[in-house]
Amino acid sequence: MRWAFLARRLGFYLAAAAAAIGLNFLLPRLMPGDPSSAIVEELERVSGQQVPAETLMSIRAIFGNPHANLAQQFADYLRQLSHGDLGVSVVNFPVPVADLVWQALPWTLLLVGTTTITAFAIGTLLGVVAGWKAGSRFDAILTPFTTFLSSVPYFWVALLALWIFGFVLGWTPLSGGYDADLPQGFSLAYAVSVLHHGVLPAATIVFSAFGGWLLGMRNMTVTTVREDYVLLAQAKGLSPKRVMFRYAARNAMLPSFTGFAMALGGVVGGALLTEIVFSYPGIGYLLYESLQKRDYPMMQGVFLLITLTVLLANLVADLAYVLLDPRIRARG
Amino acid sequence: MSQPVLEARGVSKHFPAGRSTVRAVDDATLALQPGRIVALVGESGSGKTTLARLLARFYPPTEGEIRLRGEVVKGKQRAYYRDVQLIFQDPFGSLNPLHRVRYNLERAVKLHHDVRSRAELHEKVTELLERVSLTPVEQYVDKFPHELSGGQRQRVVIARALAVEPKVLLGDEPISMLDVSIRLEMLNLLDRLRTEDGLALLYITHDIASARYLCDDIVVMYAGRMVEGGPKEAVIADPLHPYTQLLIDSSPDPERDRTDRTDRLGLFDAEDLGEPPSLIDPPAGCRFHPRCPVAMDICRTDVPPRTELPDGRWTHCWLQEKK
Amino acid sequence: MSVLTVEGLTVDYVTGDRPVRACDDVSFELHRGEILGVAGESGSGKSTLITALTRLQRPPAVTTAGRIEFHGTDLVGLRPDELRKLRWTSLAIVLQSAMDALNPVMRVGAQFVDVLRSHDKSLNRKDAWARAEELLGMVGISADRVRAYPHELSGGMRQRASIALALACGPELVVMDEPTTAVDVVMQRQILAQVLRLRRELGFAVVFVTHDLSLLLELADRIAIMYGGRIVEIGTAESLYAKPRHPYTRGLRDSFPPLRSELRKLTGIPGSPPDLRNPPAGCPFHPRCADRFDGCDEQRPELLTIEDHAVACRLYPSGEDRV
Amino acid sequence: SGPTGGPAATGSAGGASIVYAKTDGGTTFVRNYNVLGPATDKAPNMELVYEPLMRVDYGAGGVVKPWLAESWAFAAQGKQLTIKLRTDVKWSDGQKFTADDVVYSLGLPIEKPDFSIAGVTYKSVTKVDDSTVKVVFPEPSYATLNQFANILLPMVPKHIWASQNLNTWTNPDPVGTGPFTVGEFKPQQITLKARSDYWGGKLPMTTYKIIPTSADALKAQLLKGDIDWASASWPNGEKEYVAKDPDKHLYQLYSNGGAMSVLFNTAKAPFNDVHVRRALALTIDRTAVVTTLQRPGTEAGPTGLSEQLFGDWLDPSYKGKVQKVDATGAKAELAKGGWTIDNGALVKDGKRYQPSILFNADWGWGNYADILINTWKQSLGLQVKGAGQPSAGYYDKQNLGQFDLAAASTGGASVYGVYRFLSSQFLTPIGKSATLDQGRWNDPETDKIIRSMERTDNVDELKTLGKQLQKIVVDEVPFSPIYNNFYFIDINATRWTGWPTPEKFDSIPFAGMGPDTIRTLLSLQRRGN
Amino acid sequence: MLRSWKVRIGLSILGFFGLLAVFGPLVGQDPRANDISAISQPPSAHHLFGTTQFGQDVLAQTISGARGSMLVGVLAAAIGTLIAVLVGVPAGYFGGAVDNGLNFLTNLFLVMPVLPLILIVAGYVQGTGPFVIALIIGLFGWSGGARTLRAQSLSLSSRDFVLAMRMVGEPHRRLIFFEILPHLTGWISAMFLHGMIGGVMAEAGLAFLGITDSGSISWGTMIQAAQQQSAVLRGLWWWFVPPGLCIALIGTAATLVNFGVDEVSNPKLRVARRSVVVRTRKVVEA
Ligand SMILES: Nc1ncnc2c1ncn2[C@@H]1O[C@H](COP(=O)(O)OP(=O)(O)OP(=O)(O)O)[C@@H](O)[C@H]1O
Ligand SMILES: Nc1ncnc2c1ncn2[C@@H]1O[C@H](COP(=O)(O)OP(=O)(O)OP(=O)(O)O)[C@@H](O)[C@H]1O
Ligand SMILES: [Mg+2]
Ligand SMILES: [Mg+2]
Ligand code: NI
Repeated sequence: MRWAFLARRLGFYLAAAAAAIGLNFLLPRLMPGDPSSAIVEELERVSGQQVPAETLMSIRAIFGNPHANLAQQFADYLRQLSHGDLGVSVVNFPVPVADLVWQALPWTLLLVGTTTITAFAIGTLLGVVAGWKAGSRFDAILTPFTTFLSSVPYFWVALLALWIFGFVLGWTPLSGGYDADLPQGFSLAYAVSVLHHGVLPAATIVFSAFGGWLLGMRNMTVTTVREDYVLLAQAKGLSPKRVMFRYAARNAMLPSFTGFAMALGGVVGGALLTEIVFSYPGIGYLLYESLQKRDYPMMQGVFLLITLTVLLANLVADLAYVLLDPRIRARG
Repeated sequence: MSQPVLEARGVSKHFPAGRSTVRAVDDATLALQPGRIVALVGESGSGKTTLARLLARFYPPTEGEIRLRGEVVKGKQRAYYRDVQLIFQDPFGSLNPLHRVRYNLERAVKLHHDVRSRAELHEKVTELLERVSLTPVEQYVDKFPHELSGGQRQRVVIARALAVEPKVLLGDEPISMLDVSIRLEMLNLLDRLRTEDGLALLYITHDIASARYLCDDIVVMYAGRMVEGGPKEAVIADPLHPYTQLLIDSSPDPERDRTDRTDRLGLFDAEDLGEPPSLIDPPAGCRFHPRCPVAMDICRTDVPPRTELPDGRWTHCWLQEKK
Repeated sequence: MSVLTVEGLTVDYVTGDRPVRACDDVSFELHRGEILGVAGESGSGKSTLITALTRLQRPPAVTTAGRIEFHGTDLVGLRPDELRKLRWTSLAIVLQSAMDALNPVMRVGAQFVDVLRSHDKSLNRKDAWARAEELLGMVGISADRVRAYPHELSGGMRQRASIALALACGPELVVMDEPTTAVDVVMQRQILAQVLRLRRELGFAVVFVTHDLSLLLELADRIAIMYGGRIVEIGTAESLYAKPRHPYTRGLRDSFPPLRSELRKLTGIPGSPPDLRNPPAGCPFHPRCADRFDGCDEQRPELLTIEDHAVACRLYPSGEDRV
Repeated sequence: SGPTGGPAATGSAGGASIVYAKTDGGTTFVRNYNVLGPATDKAPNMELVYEPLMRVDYGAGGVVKPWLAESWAFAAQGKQLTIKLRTDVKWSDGQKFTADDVVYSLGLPIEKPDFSIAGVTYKSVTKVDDSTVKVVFPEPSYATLNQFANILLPMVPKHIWASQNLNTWTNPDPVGTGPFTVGEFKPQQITLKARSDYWGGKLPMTTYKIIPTSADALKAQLLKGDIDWASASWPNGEKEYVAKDPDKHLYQLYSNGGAMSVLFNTAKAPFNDVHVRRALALTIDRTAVVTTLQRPGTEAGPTGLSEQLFGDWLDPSYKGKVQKVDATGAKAELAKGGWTIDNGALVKDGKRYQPSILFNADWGWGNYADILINTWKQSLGLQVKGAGQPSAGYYDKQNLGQFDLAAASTGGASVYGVYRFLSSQFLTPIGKSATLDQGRWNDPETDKIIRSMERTDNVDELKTLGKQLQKIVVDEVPFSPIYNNFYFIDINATRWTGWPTPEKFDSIPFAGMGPDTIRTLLSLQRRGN
Repeated sequence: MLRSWKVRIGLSILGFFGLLAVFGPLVGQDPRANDISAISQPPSAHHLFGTTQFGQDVLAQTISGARGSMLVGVLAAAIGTLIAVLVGVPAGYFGGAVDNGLNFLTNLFLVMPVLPLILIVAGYVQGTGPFVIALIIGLFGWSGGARTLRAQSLSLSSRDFVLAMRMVGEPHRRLIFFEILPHLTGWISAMFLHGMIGGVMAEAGLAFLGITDSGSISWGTMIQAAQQQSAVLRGLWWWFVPPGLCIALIGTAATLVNFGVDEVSNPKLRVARRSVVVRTRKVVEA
């Protein structure tokens, strides 16, 4: 049964991936304009000269003609993809999109990955305590405060933080991922520098993200605490800590866990605004740049990557959920 | 005996469950006659609700047929529901908490009678509430379900079913959610409907004592199959099938000798009565054979046929067949 | 010798404008190894009594008065850590639905090990698991199920596992809140048989709560009848059945149709149980009572002892049978 | 920045290094030195590696001066150009720079149209001898000589490029004639190494570092002295930066020869009527705009030609003149054209027009548009609607002529360059994309003058023609300039001195100006050395 | 419901901003009027919230921004909720093939990364006004709601009272609209509020990225304009603090309402009042 469940989910993810690839293929083709015209316009603007029609035709030879047969285009696109070829960036011609993506990916994974986990850990822990002591002073102060916190627009917090810590106090750098001067590699100075640059973006992400986890976890805990098995655990005379974590928190966490997996899936594309505010050289910034410069192949590449990681994370979440919640295995 | 209004002939219902199937009901045959009450008893999961829902056409039978007044039913459910209504177990669940008593009854009246004027509608509603003894009517008609007690709610449910003027009422454990003290009133109401309106009634329960109180005939189900049936007194006093015996012996009976708190229940060891089988892969032959102390070889392989006794009783048991 | 003495226990739910008094001046005594049945309809305060008794109540429930003396210590005044030492080793509980009472994501055995090891620090893991298997064996569950998750067991098995769990630390008193409501009659019979045997072997006392009086009549040594948050009658099972004093007890007894003796028309108790948010003045039963007389709606009857029996009804003004 | 000290700190310890911060290139650099390819984002400061044949001297009114070319001469009425090359130039791999390289480089855009990114107008290039090439044009091309000064049309070494597949080659280790070669390339820092054998002379620095930063971070970095040089506008820079250390903190504005203007869509009513155009031009509050820009005194004159660059070329009667808001004059103009304003709309012959103004939202121009809108409303009662678009949409709409008024940048290297777009040779109907003449100006007189300018390289004649054009622009108002545009230079001269000043400059110290950048670097000195 | 302090506070804040959005621009100053003599002024008696770099009154802009932001928020929420209802309810009610199709669609949108997708689409649809932005936000924001509604209507449609009314002869249409939908109003209104916060936040985010039409004033465009003029680093806090705070307030208010409603409708979430806890303790200690 549990395998049937997983097989069904796997089927869905495959279908979703197919849909994502299809969407990815269609989106730029359904929208007005094509990469080649975008290049030509940009060139004309830069040079102030009219670019001859042959130029457009030859550029189309590189980036594909939007008026060509769709089926043929799709076949070409799939062939490319199957080789891991995401195409060539328009604004960085002839640099392959994949190269640019690989260059940006570690930064995002590092920053958003760690912060997502940290925020989840902090939020969940505090949420359990708040839910366990629902109605206490701790809960009465923390919960409304967190509600407010999770409603503040993220980039606004980031801007304020940048101003206070980066500009007024000068504690943290204002942009970038590391001190440019240091040789990139596994040196201590380099690691320190990466940390130093990452701390503010990371802190702001954690700051604005843990509230959501906290609130969710608190409510789940409040609900779970009313369950009979928690009552029974208390009746068994177990220590309050044990009841709180083994019985209440363990069960209350299950729904949060799905959210966590989703959030992990969103890691790759999720920190768009952070990366922009802090000029952090990650995937989000890449997407933003490609949008601004109408670099369609790059947009497609980044979006595909983001979608596929989300799908993958969801699949992993399903797998893990099956392991974590024995009931799923039976329910099928 | 008169012709049955509603009949199930050899119906089966198998639910798909992943790659396997749940054989919830197999080869069930049942007939409801006007003015008579049949009780369907059996333990939890034996397929009672499934059979009732088959009769209410919530889903089509996998095998067999349902006949209404002798004709195989097909086509519109709506027409069918003019004759057959089902009463659910949970009186709270079967009333929309957002609608007043009046709304429930008026909708039913409007849908089945060409009633236009307010006054006529009110008259009909009043009449219905009076039939289920919810009087004075004014006190109840504008209440929400949560303002009523369980028994009152179940009366509203019955009144709504009656608005359709059905010929058959299927009651799926209609009293099991009610407080003990008011169950009898409900049984008495059902009994009155049977005698006054000549309704055919199916009374599903796992409480044999109440079945005996209300019904004329008893049918016992076990693990999706019918094991025994017949006039109630005969069945209870002298059960033919070992399962029926077990069921009756297990039922609480204050009159039973209190000193007799022994470890044995007739043929069975009171501390190890076993469990009903899974319906996904039910035992071959008689489904009761794994628990049956008198099981024979044939019980393990062949489904026992129906053995009829002259007093109207019948059973599916090789023991009786052999006799 | 009495294990438990409850005196004047009063529990309020502090919600809305007016507290709901769900347990009102409840007093009783429980002897070593005795089974005390508590019967009452839904909402009569049975679960409230149990949670108050075991000091498991949560806000908004407040114990406003009374003493719960367990071997001479008053549980009401105990600090949480002192209480924790008593829990399970002396005082264990079985909840109504084992599905909800067992942690769904822990193996059944682990839930035994958990409690065993937290009360006996010297017990090693392996022995604890072995003990869990032994305990499950006591209720007829084979040792290989010890590693199963709750949902992998049938309802009856879960309920029996719950009972085994309650016995893990050899308590003197086991409180059971409707432990058989969710299972059907055959399994119920099996569970009762096991409880009786285990009580015989281990000698613990039981408070057994249910709404099924007929069940208690077979099981309990003494029975307390609750109505509207009060004990209206308490006495040995035999005398309660043979000679119920309180009109409510009588009505309740007559709400169970007989399984074997001759059928006659039964009426149950007309009306519905009181709404504790808005309780009737005087005797809570008076609005439904056929025998009420002047003053029943004003004066609250005391629980008075008559022979082997205590009853709270003004029909028995000084502990004398008037009728 | 970090605890380990900024790049400049370590840089100066290691030797003579200059740090340039790039604010418009995102957060990372891509190692792409395929300089002729159609990419719009390439590795930064490529002009320090690859050089063009000529340069534009902005200090002298935008005339074209030699660079890799030593001299040139037009023949055949400007349809033929003979270019003589310097003979002392070597590629950074030691090979000699020859006419073959020039023929290859100039020929590439003709052979490979997808590599024709600089908008060349010649038809063929041939080698005359090792240091001479001949270029042939289809039209007289005196005026478009500056295409050889375009940094998008630099000289590349044929011996390396000819064997590459240019559609996949990113040229990671470029070989050029310029003063630098690529030392270390990291996504967040590029180190260029100075050549010792540069034909133009010895550079005072050994390395040139480029780091990416954001406009806001830049300010902090400049104040801290982490970087030496950047090109970014700093509103209120005088107070926030220069005033803190006037000696070392330099914030310089060099006119780029253009202006931000209101462009009228002259192919469309009501802006096909000169009176309407004049009325609106008379009621632009230029002072309010430059005040909020924090760039006081940069209001544009009516010609759109900056006095800093075109002082000699300007008609004296327009010198120093800035149009103040003149509501009365504007109303009179409207009356002259038979227009009235009713309920916020322009009305004539029963037709109502409610114009909107297109602007680029990415430039944050909405608030400036609001200023114009407010003034028109207050002075004329005309209700103009704001129509902001992000860059892409803005250019689309502008090119297609789908606008009434547009806030657009006008400009060019010379008077011809500034006004060229008014020529009807670029005219397209509304709905068809126009590269230059987005306002759809169509005037035979203008065409005649522009054509004459294209057929001469006589400076006096050009000046006369230029003045005629100025008059047309002022009287007919195809567009109305608001404020002048600049190259913004931010310098922290703690380590390097000798920077040009807007008052006295031979080259603009703007990284990205090609030979000007090189000239600037050549003229710097280490402070204290 | 109004007995919950969370609902009361939340509703009053929402009501306040709602009124501000509807009537504010009618009574306040012109948010675009620029006063060159008062540029980047801190709050004063004349300009209560100070002025922007462009000499515009921040208070007037904040008021008018309320309209811009709430318009997008409400519209996006309405669109999102509508789609969620149209997809979720039939999927849950009819089941079978209808459900398979709709559920696949829902799951697909659920796992699609929404912000990047919105960005891309909004990037394509250039120069978008508030309506288009709201449409896009709504179009990509319905899936979570649809999933909830599907699950709810699935369980509702097999609830006995629906079956009972079907037996009485009610047609599907009436079953959906009179039996099932009324039970979903709580979910739907929560969804709507949630969507509204989402819409306001998404609009602000998009404005911050420069995707929206900067010609219209919203809190997002205010922050963007401030950011573009480096207001943060120049210490012009009065310019960007009010819009950010307003967004946070609206968000908090909507969350409070949702929590309050949750607590009222789900007794398991109801936490005993502190007074009760204290009283319980007293009795225990007495
Ligand atoms: N829709 C369904 N899909 C799959 N299995 C079902 C379905 N409905 C019922 N079953 C299964 O069919 C069997 C019979 O169920 P049914 O509800 O008819 O029993 P019952 O006799 O009414 O039991 P109870 O006394 O508990 O009401 C059970 O094993 C049940 O799990
Ligand atoms: N948390 C609560 N808040 C307010 N009133 C409550 C609460 N819990 C129970 N009550 C009230 O207390 C009374 C007694 O409830 P209790 O659960 O003890 O009844 P019970 O006899 O166990 O009923 P059942 O047979 O249904 O389990 C009921 O009237 C109920 O309404
Ligand atoms: Mg059933
Ligand atoms: Mg209870
Ligand atoms: Ni399975």
